Amino acid sequence: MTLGFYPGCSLKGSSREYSESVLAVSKAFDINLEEIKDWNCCGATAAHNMNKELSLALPARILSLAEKQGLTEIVVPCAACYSRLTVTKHELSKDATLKAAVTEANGLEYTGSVSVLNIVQFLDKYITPNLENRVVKPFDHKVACYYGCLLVRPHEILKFDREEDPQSLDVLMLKAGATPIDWAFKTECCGAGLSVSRTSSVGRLSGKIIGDAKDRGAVAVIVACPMCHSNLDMRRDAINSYLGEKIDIPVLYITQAIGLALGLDRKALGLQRHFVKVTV
Amino acid sequence: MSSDTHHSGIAGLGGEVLEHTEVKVSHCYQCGKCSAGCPLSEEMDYPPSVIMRMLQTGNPVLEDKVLRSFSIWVCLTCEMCFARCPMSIDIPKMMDFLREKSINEKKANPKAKEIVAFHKSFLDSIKFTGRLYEIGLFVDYKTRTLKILEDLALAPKMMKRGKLNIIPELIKDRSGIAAIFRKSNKKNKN
Amino acid sequence: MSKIGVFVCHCGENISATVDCAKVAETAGNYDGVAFSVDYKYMCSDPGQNLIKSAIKEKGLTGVVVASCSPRMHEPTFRKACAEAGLNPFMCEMANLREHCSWVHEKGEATTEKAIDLVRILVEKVKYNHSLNEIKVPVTKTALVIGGGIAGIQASLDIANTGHKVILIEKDPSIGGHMSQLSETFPTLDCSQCILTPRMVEVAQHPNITLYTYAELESLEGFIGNFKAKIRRKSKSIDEKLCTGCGQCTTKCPVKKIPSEFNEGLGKRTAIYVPFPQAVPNKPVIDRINCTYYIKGKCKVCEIVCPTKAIRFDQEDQIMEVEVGAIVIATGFTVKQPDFFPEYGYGKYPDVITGLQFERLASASGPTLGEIRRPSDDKVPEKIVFLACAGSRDPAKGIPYCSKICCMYIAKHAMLYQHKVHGGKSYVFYMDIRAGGKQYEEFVRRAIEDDGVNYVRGRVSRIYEKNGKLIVNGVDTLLNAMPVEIEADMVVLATAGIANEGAEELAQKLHISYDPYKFFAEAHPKLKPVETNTAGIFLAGACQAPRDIPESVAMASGAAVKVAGLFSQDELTREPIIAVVNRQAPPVYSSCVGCFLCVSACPYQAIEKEEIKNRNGELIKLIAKVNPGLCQGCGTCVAFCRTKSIDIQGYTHEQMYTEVMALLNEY
Amino acid sequence: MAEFEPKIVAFVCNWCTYAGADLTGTSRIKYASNVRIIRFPCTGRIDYMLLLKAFDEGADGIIVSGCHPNDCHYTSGNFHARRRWIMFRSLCDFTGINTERIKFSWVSAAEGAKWAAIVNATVTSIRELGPYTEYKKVAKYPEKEVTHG
Repeated sequence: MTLGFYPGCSLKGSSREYSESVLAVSKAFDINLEEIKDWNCCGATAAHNMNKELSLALPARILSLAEKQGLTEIVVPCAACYSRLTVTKHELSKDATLKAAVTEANGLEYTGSVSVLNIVQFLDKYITPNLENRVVKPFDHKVACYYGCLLVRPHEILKFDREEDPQSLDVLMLKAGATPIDWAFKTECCGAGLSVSRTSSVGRLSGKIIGDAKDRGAVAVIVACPMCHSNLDMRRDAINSYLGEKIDIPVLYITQAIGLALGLDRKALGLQRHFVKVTV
Repeated sequence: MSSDTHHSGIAGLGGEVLEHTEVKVSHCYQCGKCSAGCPLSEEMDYPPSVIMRMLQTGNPVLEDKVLRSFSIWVCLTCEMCFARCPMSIDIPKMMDFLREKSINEKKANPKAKEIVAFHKSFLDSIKFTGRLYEIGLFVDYKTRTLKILEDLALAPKMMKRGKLNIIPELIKDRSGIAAIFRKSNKKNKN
Repeated sequence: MSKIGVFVCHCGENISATVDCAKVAETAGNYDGVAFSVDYKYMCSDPGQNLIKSAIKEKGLTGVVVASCSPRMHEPTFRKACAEAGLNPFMCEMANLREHCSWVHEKGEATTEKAIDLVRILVEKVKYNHSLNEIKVPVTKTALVIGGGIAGIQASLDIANTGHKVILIEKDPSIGGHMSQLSETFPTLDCSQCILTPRMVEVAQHPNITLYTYAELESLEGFIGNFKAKIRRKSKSIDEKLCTGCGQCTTKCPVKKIPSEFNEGLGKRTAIYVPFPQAVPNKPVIDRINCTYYIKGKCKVCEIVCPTKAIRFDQEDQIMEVEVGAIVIATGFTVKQPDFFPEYGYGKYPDVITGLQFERLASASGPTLGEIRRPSDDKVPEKIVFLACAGSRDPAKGIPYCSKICCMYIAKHAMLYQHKVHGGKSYVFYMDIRAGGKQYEEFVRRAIEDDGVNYVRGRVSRIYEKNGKLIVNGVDTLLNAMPVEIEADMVVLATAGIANEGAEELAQKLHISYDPYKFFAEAHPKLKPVETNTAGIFLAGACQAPRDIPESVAMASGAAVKVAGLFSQDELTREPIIAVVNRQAPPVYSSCVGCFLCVSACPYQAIEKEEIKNRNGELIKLIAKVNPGLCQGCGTCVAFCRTKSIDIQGYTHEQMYTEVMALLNEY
Repeated sequence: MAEFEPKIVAFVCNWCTYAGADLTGTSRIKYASNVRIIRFPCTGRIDYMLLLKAFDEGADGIIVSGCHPNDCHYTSGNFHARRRWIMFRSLCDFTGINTERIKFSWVSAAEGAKWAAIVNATVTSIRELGPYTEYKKVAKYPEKEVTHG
């Protein structure tokens, strides 16, 4: 089976292990992820902070390219890209003038027919039904599933899981053999786009997340967003200096954790690329 | 004969907010739940509910302060305020609008220099390559902010782990991307 | 030739601000058959009515059109004025220039044009009006009161004390309602049960009151003075005559872990149970859903221990029919379960409780015997947080209205906590303090000033548990929205007061209106607060909107007076807006062909068959005949009739076609 | 102002929609003034020949509105009206009467805002359709028609 695939910039650079693990898990289930040809950046936070039309035109181009390529369903593992693509679909569906302006700027036809799957939706639809039979090495650890912002909010547009105390990642991890803990920072913000420009804020926000996960006995944090991952993993020094202690709980992408449960090779899952050593 | 005359224009910045984002500032009844849930409100000069109140007054002096505030730049668009607002006010959407206006009117808060610089570097990176070129972004950002030393240790670590591309990923249709930027920027400046 | 009078009202400036009233009167004055036309500041005032009366007498008017407010407001007023001047009241019609015109359109020609059209329609209609006589119907002088909370109790006692019979039905095993659950009451802090239980006993002992607990309304038909109600008496599984209420069964019942409804889940009860010790009647019922016998087919411990052999496992629900002349609805309200507030963690954290649960904790008859102890570990909370508006004033959660009672009970809760837990700290997060009421504001000030309750203006964003504490994240909006984080031991949510589950169905059974939140609608927001749109059915208490005890009691007494007023008459007059089958001279006698489609259309079984006989007494045909006592005047039969033989007085074919034509001829 | 101002007749029941329109007034919600309300005891009373009569007399649009299902003051009049409307609509479609010109809805006594919205929406849609001159072609009545009963 073949599905469309939009990796986004992070998955080609600083979060390539996410891409590697998504592809590895898909391959294990005989799913071919076909990359959208000549895709561009979705514009991320910067675009919608600075220029509304640009923030819609860039994602619209991606969706148009997917349409052109004949893809009906695209997998978007990055939560931020997923959010931008879904918001764009929503905005363009309710405003014809905007849609016209965006199509004009892009010079590409846009119908909005492509459906956008986030990582959990993708796993739920294509992997979960057979997951339990395929688990060879149950991920037998206490994990804190961290959803962040963009996977679940705004609910009015994304209509995915629930805004408070979401459960979809927890359910997946349960099936992979883990024990998801009940904790308090599932959907609190990690600091997101301020990673570079205000590292101290990220240290504080991500620190609260890592701190709570540790206090409640988690041995790993499970994420589904490259931005969350880079803040929780790469910014660990800032986190530890905020908390005043050294916490070495690793942060794993959901696909890495599932990959481990499936018995896939650690290197194929990109675990060696983390800043915080993955010991689980 | 007149039809519904209920949605008569609201003057000032509140009116512009309504026009561009469908957010009606008068909907806010100042409960403060947005500020209570905002992860960054303690770093803001005016927490979200205070921004709403300033816009409600319609006072040009306060409106100017909003556009010059640090708050609008430190807002992460994490959507927590919108998710919990009892009046379903889309504050993040409003913040996007305020930021855009603040930039266009050259009122961006000096404290937000790094944040604005990062956004600009980010967009520039996409503008020229179609995708984010992280090293390029870093270099560009560092030049803009002269914060050469910060995060310098990060790059080699990333490099070691294969997390940085030395050569940018270039997409083919770069002129198409440039056109998108050109067209949406033109409209912006008007 | 008709001589019609047109009276255009300015309603102060309510109409004249947007409608040119003089022009309306002038235009109407030129219509055929209009003998008199005038505009006046206040038509409903005494001088205004006199204007109408003298015109009727002096000009010999045969019909009157009053162009003013909605007929739902003043039709009776003007019809009465006409009658006093000797004109049949049903020769008076009203054009609605206020609600349907001046209030909803801008000032301008188009609005005046519309006003003129509305007047013209009715001028033409009134030409086809006929003098009608009111219909007399008998009154059954027994009232049905639905709901045995404080409002129902008060209404029942007040009606019964006027000497009339009352049937009181209550869906729970005991009367008492929410008030019986409360600890102490604001603003006097007197004990709720101490003031309520004597009333409950009085109800049970009153010779004019028949009490049926565990009973609900099944269906209702009829009309004012003549209702027929079917009541479902749910099976209690005991013989009430034999049961002495000794309590052997409830002590011995092996199923002991059912969350007690009375204690809001904070205490437990048995499967055969009396909801609370002061219950009236103080006799148990078996909860069949939880009883081992009904689940597994064996147990019967209660039957074995019962000294009077009163247990009846095979008892069935009974449907009982009663005839009543008036109904008081006092079904009360319920509190929103705050599980729709996931950010506050109700249902997840045992120490996040509702206001009603706090009442049970503070009540001397409650699970902790009045000591404030938190549900999770029985510890006395050292820090407690109260959240106002948990659900109320929250359109995003579907409840935009203010529940009205919470500000006061929160102040009371915080005060009770401070009285009971010395050295404890209490916080109230609020948006506004709504303490309108006698001694209410003073009460809240006392909580703040004398008892040291900390009021923080701001709404809480979320609550989560950490190391056995509930972390409450709020802000102080009076301090530039400064973050306030409190590590509390217990949190009390002032959940919204909402309509009962099933309120909609009940309203439909009773044919009364309800608002978007399923609270029952009063007939007029100011002048008819206890009446409904259905004559003979009245409202008391929180089924109409969230209400506190004094208001519920006042409303109940008001409803009782309305019932007593109704029962002071032996006969009622009803508007003759009813259907009639035409009758003609022989040999046809009626154009009705006797298809009786109208019989199937009539929701009131008001259409009978009548034999038409010739002079020799031989049957010519069967035709329809309307029973004027049963017909309610909906007119459904009229639209059904193929031969246009049935018509409805006041809305005849002639009148309705004339209205359409009069409107469009000049529109 | 060259804009076409349609003539709209509203046939409403006394208990829900008439009262709802009263509430629109009490709430001072403004709406287009092109509508004239004719009051019936119940939508069950509305003989649909009246609708044809209205078109015949020059109405451009019609609103029929009563209580929500189950809320009828007389138990079931609105159900009869609805059922009759279904029949009537197919008859209209068959004879060529444009059913877009008839708006059938439920407005309760509590829905003042809804009433205003329905009137405005109807005015807008009828305005787009233009004057209903077509009707005269559909229904070639004799000059003088029996009007009553």
